[in-house]
Amino acid sequence: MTTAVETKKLTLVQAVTDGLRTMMKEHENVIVLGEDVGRNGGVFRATDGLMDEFGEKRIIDTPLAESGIIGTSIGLAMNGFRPVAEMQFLGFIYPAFNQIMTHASRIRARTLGAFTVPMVIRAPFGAGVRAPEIHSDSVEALFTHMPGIKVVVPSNAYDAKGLLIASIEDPDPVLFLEPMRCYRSSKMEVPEGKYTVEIGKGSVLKEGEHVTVLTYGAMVDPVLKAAEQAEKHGIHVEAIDLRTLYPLDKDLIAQSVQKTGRVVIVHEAPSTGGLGDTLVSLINDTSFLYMKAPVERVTGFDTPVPMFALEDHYLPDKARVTSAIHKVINF
Amino acid sequence: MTTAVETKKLTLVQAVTDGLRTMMKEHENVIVLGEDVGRNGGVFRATDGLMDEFGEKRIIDTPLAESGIIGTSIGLAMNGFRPVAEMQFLGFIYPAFNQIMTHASRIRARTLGAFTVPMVIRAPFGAGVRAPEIHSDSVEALFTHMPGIKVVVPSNAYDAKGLLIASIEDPDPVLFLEPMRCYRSSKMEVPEGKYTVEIGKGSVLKEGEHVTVLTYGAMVDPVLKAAEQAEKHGIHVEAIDLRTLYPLDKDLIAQSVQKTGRVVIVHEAPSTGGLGDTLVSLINDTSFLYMKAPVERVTGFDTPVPMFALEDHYLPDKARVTSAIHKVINF
Amino acid sequence: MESIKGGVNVESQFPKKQILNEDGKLADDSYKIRLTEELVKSLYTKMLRARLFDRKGVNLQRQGRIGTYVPFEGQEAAQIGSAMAMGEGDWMFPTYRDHGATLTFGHSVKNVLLYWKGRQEGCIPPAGKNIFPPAVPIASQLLHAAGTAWAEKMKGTDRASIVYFGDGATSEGDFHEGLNFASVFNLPVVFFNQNNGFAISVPIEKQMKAKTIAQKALGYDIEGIRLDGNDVFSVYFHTKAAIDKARAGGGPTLIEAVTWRYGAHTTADDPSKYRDQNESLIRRETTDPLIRLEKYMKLENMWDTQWSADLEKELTAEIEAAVKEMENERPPHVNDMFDHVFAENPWTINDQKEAYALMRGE
Amino acid sequence: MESIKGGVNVESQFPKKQILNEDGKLADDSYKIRLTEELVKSLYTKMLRARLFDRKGVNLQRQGRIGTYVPFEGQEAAQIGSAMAMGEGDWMFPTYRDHGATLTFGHSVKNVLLYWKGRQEGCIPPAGKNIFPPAVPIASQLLHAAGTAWAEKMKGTDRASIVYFGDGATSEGDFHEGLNFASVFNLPVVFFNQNNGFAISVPIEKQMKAKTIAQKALGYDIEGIRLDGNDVFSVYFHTKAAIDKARAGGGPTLIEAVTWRYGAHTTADDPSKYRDQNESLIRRETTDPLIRLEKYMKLENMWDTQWSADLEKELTAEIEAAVKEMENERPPHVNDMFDHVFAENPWTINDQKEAYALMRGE
Ligand SMILES: Cc1ncc(C[n+]2csc(CCOP(=O)(O)OP(=O)(O)O)c2C)c(N)n1
Ligand SMILES: Cc1ncc(C[n+]2csc(CCOP(=O)(O)OP(=O)(O)O)c2C)c(N)n1
Ligand SMILES: [Mg+2]
Ligand SMILES: [Mg+2]
Repeated sequence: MTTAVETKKLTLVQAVTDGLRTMMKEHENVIVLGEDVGRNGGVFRATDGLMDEFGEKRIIDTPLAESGIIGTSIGLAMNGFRPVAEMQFLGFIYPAFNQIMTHASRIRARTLGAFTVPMVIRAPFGAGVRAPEIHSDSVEALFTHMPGIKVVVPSNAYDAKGLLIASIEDPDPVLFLEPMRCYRSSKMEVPEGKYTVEIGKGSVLKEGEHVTVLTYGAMVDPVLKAAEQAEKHGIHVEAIDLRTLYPLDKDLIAQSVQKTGRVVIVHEAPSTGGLGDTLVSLINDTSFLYMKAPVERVTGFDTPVPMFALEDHYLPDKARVTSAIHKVINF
Repeated sequence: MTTAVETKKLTLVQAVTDGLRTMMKEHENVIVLGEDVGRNGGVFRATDGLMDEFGEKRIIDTPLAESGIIGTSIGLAMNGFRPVAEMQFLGFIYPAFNQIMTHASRIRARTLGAFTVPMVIRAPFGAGVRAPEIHSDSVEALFTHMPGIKVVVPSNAYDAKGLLIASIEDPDPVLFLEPMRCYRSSKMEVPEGKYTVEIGKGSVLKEGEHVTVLTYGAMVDPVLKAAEQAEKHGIHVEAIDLRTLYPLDKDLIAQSVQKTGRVVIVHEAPSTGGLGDTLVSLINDTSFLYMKAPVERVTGFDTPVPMFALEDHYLPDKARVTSAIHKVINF
Repeated sequence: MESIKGGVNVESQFPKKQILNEDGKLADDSYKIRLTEELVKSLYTKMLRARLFDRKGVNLQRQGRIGTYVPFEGQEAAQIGSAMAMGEGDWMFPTYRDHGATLTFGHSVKNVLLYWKGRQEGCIPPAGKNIFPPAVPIASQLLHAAGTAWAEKMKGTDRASIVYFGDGATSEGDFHEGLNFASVFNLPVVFFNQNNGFAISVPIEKQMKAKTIAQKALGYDIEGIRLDGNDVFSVYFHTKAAIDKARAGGGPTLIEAVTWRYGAHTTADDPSKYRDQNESLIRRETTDPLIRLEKYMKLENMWDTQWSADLEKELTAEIEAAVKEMENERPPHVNDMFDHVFAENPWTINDQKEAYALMRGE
Repeated sequence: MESIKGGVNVESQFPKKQILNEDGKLADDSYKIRLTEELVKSLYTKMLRARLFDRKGVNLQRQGRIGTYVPFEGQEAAQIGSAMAMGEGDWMFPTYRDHGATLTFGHSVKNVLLYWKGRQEGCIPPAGKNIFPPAVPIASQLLHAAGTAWAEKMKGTDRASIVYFGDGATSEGDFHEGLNFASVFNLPVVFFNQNNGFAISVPIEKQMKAKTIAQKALGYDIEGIRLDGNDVFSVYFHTKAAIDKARAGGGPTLIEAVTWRYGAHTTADDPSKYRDQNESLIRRETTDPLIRLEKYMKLENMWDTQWSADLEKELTAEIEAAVKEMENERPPHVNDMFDHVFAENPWTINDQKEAYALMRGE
């Protein structure tokens, strides 16, 4: 028996809008708030049309104050709503850091579950779109280190909608990171209506037995290109899109790593303290005896993302990934 | 030839005061600002007596606003001063996160050196003193991941004074973390006057050839106790106090690890994304072929620091370190 | 020059409103009719209860039976008057110093004590009571209060929030953002400031140049009220008016209750480092909120020595019973630390929990 | 009710001060004597220069010769009037929209263009010019301005800071903390707000309920001034007075310059999504700051068609030359990214730099 599911071709950012719309239709208590999310539909149009559809009471233009947005969202979440708060760019989440760190992520633990904060924080992030300073930060690792919040990063339209819906349904705070570079880079068939992609599960983009490449978000693209290139040299890459950064899909990662014994990790955040370190550590914990070569990390540098004249240098690309693949293979 | 150096017996917190006094005497442009640092001498008495000695213009009680303290310190630092800003506890640095992340740490890079921010941010940190909620956070890893700022953690009085002086003299921002648990736990001979402990250099607290234990701050104490215990079982531990968390003392770490082939890392911050991950990664990069066992990390858990009735469970102690030492030895 | 800007003396617009003066006489007779014996006795009872609790807290800390404690003696009128003005179902956001308010609003004495014993249970209010745990990061709670109030508004109820914060808290960015959000969205929230003159050691003159906190309301076009925070009638009636206004859709109010803490900032603080504690003793003679109400009750023939003695006994017994309960509470289980970070433990926490249990031989 | 709190109409205390009215006539004759032809022409020149630069910026972006650009057309009087009031050695903290101000204060046209070409050099002011790079995180720069002003005060100089920020920026916590620090420490800083009615798409009515930004000064007991930000005389003289006061130890001032951006928020923005751009066209007829000054100059016989034509030619040539310089700038070296994070590269950055060089076959 097959069930016919209607799909439509959407970009990642359209899939986000579709996910929001789906949940707002289904649940009265889902509301969206942030800077310019209303009439303007968001600076990336992620909330385009939603104000017309759901009204000013549920799609809320807030004052320009991130701590205010998150702090009031916490109150809303504790009192029956499911706020989806937008940070205009991840680089502007810092003024809200205190609210996220000391409240959103801790209220359940502090009160042994008496109060909970089911909220989603959405934020576009990452370099490569020639944005001004600070707009390009990739600081997911600040949040994977923060107890009490999940971190999710889709790399394509299907996952974006499914993960967003799962995030809104999650009983705890979720940081939902949207790679700007993928916003409109391709279209994909996305099912109509409601479906979820499970939080905490990665996906194997390409199977292979020689080397595992772990990545997420906008780095999926250079990784797949490098994998294709490696294929020409007879190197079969297993490419994994982590999709959730906390909690990581430990089993999927360990299985792949134990199969290949060789690992490359790719992310654009700075090297030291980035997710790569956590992944190396996870591999150390799970797969020490399987490792045939040191793990290679291809990452942004320990520098701020430079202004855009140099950002292509900052960003890992196919060449750097390829070079790392060869390095672990030839070790 | 020997030079007679006057010393006095000081606790860690007294050594901090002594370091501040030494630098304030030597340099007119060194100023101290923060909440309650003036007449009150700081909630831990770290600035005790300094207002009497240097006056209200150089020891400044600020309004209760961390972003304000760091933001104005940035301006002061860019314009000729060497501010030493106190965060009353590291858990209250979050409201200043934006100022540190987007300004203090980036101004030199942004302006290719035209503007610089030679400032020190001091903060007591860590659990184990029965402090109220949020006061016990260990979030050093948020800052080791942040390009453009150094992170220093003394574990004893001598290092505290020497590292503090080095931090004040450093041309770039330094986060100077003071383990509360060590504030008054012991006294040590500390030289009078000015001396420095080099930023970026760890210290070998105890030599040994069987297993390397890497730690810092308040965890030095349980590590040394566990090392002593291990000694009784014939296990010779090499215990290293990292002292600087960014940049790490790569050579010292690699040398020791390559000698022992077995490593335990101890810190009280949460496990995922903690400095342990970065150290495992560094070991992967430098010493893969030397490793005889997976690295063991003994850390705080992926939970907020609980209120003090449970904090002893949260904190790594001698038993947990000992257990980890045996685990890597018996691998 | 400092106080007159643009030709207007700002603080004169915010007189310190009094209903009951230092001598225990009504400064404003119009409230007389609402001052029923029942109300007056109830205010006194709750204030006395709070004071006895507070002194017990300090003692328990001295005896090492709880950890650091934060006393509020002197601030009873501010806390009790405001808490009494709130209704069932409203939301309360206290700081670490506001147990007088939370106990009056229905928190459990035992749980409040557990808080200072370092127990997570101290963060849990009795069922049905919307009392948030004490906010530790200064001023952060103003936004939560705005948020829960916003939720009530969207649900169409007439419930409101009250949030407590100190004079020092007004310097934080969150104070500003909280007032602005409440103003812009016209939220049913009362921002209740206890200006006790100090943020730990920092006197208000170093915290702000403005002579009043109430005047800060002008920046948000909301109502600001300054009142004698040691006058429980003033606190009660003005807070009630603000709450009623909020319920009716009139939006937020900033109330500055001018008060004084007689004791230390916390039991770990030594106030003699930064102020003359004798001043507190002297102040007390004229400003103590309980003494003032007692004077009034005596003048109004509401005072009865036997009643007062019985009351103190009864309240003491209640508190002692709660202390026993606190001390008999089952010890915390380490799993309380692991099992409530998320609704379901992720593998990370489960692995850590298991490894720790194993290590302890469990 | 909204506008009258505690019986006082707050915004009436902050009238929009004008010196030059829409018809190009003086609204306040007392300034006449200070309006020398030299000053007037200089103001006009700088405004025209800014406008030509701005239009060039938009064009260069359209042609793909620079990246996203942030136009400020309409805000020239606010930016130039205020920048002209500053003195050598003072500090300036602009936003991304304040090139009119920075160019007037001595920034290099080439470097400002390089900023929008994604070049780090764009953050560097000419030697001796205390111009900070544009603040991107909204309102964060207010504190830096307070800090540099504090430093000048401690050094005992008479230098001051000016900091630019928009109407939206007033909602951030840093706005509040900046004003409070400046107030408490009585710092020589001018908080120069350009209220252009919008924060991207959000109109000021959604940003705050207060009818003016100037009134927010009342919360800090500092002077607040509201003025017609399209009246370059009003901006110039009031900013100058504020700066002079600051130099003399009189502390900070909050200036609200009411203005309008005629164009989009940035070249990536589509204002038709949230406002009627025709309104801007119509407004322009009565409010354009250059047209207004031109009218005045004509009435005062300071206008000369030849002078105006020559001026435009000259300024255009200057800008074109800078565009050339910008385009001929040596390409950036990747090491610019690595070598300025710290005074000396730590091993981490050095290793990364070397590995990257190696990979590129260098
Ligand atoms: C963000 C933050 N910074 C610093 C502290 C440390 N701290 C605790 S209480 C306090 C003073 C608070 O003063 P005030 O707001 O007047 O309240 P009071 O204690 O007088 O009731 C400070 C600085 C904190 N808890 N949170
Ligand atoms: C902290 C922060 N949040 C959000 C943004 C994104 N952003 C850039 S400009 C802008 C609007 C600013 O409005 P306003 O302060 O009125 O200045 P204007 O752009 O009108 O000159 C926003 C929200 C940012 N740069 N920084
Ligand atoms: Mg206080
Ligand atoms: Mg604006």
